[in-house]
Amino acid sequence: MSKIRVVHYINQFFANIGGEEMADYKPELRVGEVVGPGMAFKAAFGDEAEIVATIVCGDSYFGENTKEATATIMEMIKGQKPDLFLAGPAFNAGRYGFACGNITKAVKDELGIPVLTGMYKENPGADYAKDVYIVSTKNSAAGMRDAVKKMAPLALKLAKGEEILSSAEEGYLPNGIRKNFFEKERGSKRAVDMLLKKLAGKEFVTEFPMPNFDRVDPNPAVKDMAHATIALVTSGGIVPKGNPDHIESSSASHYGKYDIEGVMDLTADTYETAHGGYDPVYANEDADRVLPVDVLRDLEKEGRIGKLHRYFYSTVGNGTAVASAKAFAEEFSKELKNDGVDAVILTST
Amino acid sequence: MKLELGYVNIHDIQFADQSKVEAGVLYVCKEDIKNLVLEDENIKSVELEIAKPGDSIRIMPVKDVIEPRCKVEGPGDIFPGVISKVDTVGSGKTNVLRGSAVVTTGKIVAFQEGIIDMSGEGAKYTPFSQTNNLVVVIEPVDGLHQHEHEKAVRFAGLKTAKFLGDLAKNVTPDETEVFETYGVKEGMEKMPNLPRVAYVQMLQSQGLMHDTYVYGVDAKRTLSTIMNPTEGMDGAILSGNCVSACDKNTTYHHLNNPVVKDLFAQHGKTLNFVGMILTNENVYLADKQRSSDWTAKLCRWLDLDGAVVSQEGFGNPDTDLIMNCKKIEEQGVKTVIITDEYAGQDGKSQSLADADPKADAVVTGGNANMVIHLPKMDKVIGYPEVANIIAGGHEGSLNADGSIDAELQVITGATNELGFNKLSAR
Amino acid sequence: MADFFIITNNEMVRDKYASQVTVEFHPVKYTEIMRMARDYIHAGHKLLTHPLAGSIKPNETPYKTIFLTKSKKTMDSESLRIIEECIIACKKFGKERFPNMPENMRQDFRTIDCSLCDNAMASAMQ
Amino acid sequence: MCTVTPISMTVGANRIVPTIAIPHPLGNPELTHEEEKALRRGLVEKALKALETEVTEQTIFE
Repeated sequence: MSKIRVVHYINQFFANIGGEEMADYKPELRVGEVVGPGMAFKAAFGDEAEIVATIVCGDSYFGENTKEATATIMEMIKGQKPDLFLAGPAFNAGRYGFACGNITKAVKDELGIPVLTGMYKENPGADYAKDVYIVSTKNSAAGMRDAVKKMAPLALKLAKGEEILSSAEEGYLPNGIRKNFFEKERGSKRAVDMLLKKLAGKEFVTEFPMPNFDRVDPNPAVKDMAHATIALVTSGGIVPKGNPDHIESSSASHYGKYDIEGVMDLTADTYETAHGGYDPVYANEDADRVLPVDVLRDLEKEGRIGKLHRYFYSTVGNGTAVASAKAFAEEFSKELKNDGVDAVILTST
Repeated sequence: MKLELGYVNIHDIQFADQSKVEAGVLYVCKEDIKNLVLEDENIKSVELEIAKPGDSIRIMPVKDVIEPRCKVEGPGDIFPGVISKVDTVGSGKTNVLRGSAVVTTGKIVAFQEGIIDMSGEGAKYTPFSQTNNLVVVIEPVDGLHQHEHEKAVRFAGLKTAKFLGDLAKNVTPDETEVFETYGVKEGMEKMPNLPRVAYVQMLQSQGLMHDTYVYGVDAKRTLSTIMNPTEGMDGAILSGNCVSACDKNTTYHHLNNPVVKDLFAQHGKTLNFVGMILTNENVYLADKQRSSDWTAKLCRWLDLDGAVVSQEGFGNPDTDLIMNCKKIEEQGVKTVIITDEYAGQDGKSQSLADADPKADAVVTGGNANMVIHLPKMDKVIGYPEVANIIAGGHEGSLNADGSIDAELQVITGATNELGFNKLSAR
Repeated sequence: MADFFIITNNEMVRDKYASQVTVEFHPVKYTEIMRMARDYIHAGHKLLTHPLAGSIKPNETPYKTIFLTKSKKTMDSESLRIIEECIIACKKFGKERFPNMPENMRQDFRTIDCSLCDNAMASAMQ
Repeated sequence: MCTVTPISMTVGANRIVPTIAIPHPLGNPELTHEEEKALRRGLVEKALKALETEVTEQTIFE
């Protein structure tokens, strides 16, 4: 069998180009070269895989020009026809971690080849753990040996398409997919040990993290409401009659953007709800009961608000994954900002 | 309260003309057991089988698993309030036929799960592939109502276990172990610097085939209460729970409660094991609220620093578990909870039917939806004719070659929420 | 008169309790009973029994019985949280395991559901 | 604007206005059309006031 072809991504620091002062270094492809941490991987891969090229990119450059950098790097990778794409490890370096997470996800999505990176669990880039395998490393480059020891075998497994065991066994950061495995101790012993740690105020790791939500700082108040543009957003599933975008009644995979220029009132003939999580009778009779267009038009006319934004955004918040909802909002929030919207009223059911 | 367990190691089980325990072998005279079980006029016939570790045997549907024990010294007798008269147990000396078990099987309702494979892939997931089992196959009289049928099977198992346990009354144990807990004040004086820890055990208590008995009292009609952990070792808690095979607690589990064992292992060293709080899992929400309020109140009243909380069963007990955890934490008592997960076959679904950020220390017995392949066994004990239904997959999950593709949830004790096993998930 | 009613798709529950309390019987699927209970909760009725009562998995038994208050108040968020979690929990079990269930099996599931209901009844009538 | 304020608190909303009911957060079918619109207007005005108010933490505008 021929060797597994690996392309390795590292930053300017690990390529020995320089530190912060060289962080603007543009993507560079070094065919046939094994650089920095690549040496350790090469040793660990033995005869099974070879690093056919190394890509070096400055962390600031990647962070500030993510789109261009990704496109350039993608082309570099394509040309090498790799079986596996490896990035990092990034340890606790935040921008490097972001780059590793971002580029591995992009490669996985676009090229469909297995990818692997590694970083410290508190690295901001660790958010990508739900998208790609990220090996949990120590928080500094002193943990290189340990990181390579875990990453190299997992990389080979991924490249060969072998079954990936649980995060606890393979050493990757938990990705939300629950996998069974046998622990060293039985559950009751683990429970007693965990309690003793908790009682002593020591660090302990729960085996099942409870769902966790982000917190954001409140935005400042709207100073001049009479001249403000207000947009409506809803998770109550209000859509034009017939649900033109086919938003699902539960676990929605997308959202809709609808023009309400000239619409003064939502009526039973024109709007309805796509939401499957509540009795739709009332919303279908009068969608203003969920999305108060009629009242906002009045307030607009009276000058209480500057204007009602031309588009409203709608999805169904019924069993929809938090990650999806977050992705929707990230996308349309940018649009809202670009369109000069000052504030949003979000209605939910 | 102080109890000495004497372990009589059983490494083999055989049918014989005379029932006895000798040199680590449990000899069973079929007639003895048959006569005992058939005392119940609701039972038409009984068959006995032996299943040993490594045998190519599948037992299904399993109702209960019971370890034979006998009282050697001290008040009361095994299974008080049910098989023996009501008397406080948990002190003196008790002999345990370690390595043996009575397994009951009976077709109480048309749909049944609960598989024990003595070898192969399935054997890894059930602790009862490691015991020398006497399997009691019980056929009820025609037309027996499900409630009476369940009771008949339950009593047959307990009586058989008691009978076998009594065979070891005069046998010198291979090993002994002493367990002792103290009164509140005495414990504090003996271990002034150790954190006070209790074990909160949630008992399934919802209805037919979902019940647990404490000294013979149906747990759903009880308020949360305090018990000495050693009482359970003498059979104070009995299973009448036949549903959700993977995470129900058999009587064997109650007798050998691993949380009790592991807390005792630290007792006097790193913690003071104060005692046990028993609470139930009822269907009525106000009952859930009352029971969890009461549990939290008892935790406070015992001046605990910490508690281990274990769950039993699927679905609505998640709500009891979270209520207990939240309310106990609100009393300033630190908790670790033990549960299992239903994360879907792909492991991507939400594992529990309830959640709270206060539940920050969780031990899991694994994902019960995981699919496993159970190879064909040479022999099936129980009710193979309904294998397709009880196989626990879907209609047709029993393959032509006799193997079964099913979720882990069909295997007795696979994702036990007392933490009996090493299985976990991440 | 007690302030509760029962929604069920189990005729055994209906036949046993309809003469004593209000029983809304709907010959619909398990998940549909859940959905109806959810709509009642949205309308301000309070959940009295846990919708996943019993450890039998949602794709095993066809029968479901739920108790709710007759009176309506402002929506009870605890009831809502529980029913939503239960509906999500139902989904992960996928297809019904025994779509062509024989009558004797149905009868057994009716009996178990009815037994869970008996216990709720004892608490509800207190 | 939502009916189940604890959920909004959980998911981290900063300005929260409680509404009427899940199937009709900004309405009440038992009222006349005019009454219902007045009710809705009251809620929307509350939302505008919330937007005009500086907050430093999650706040429910009753």
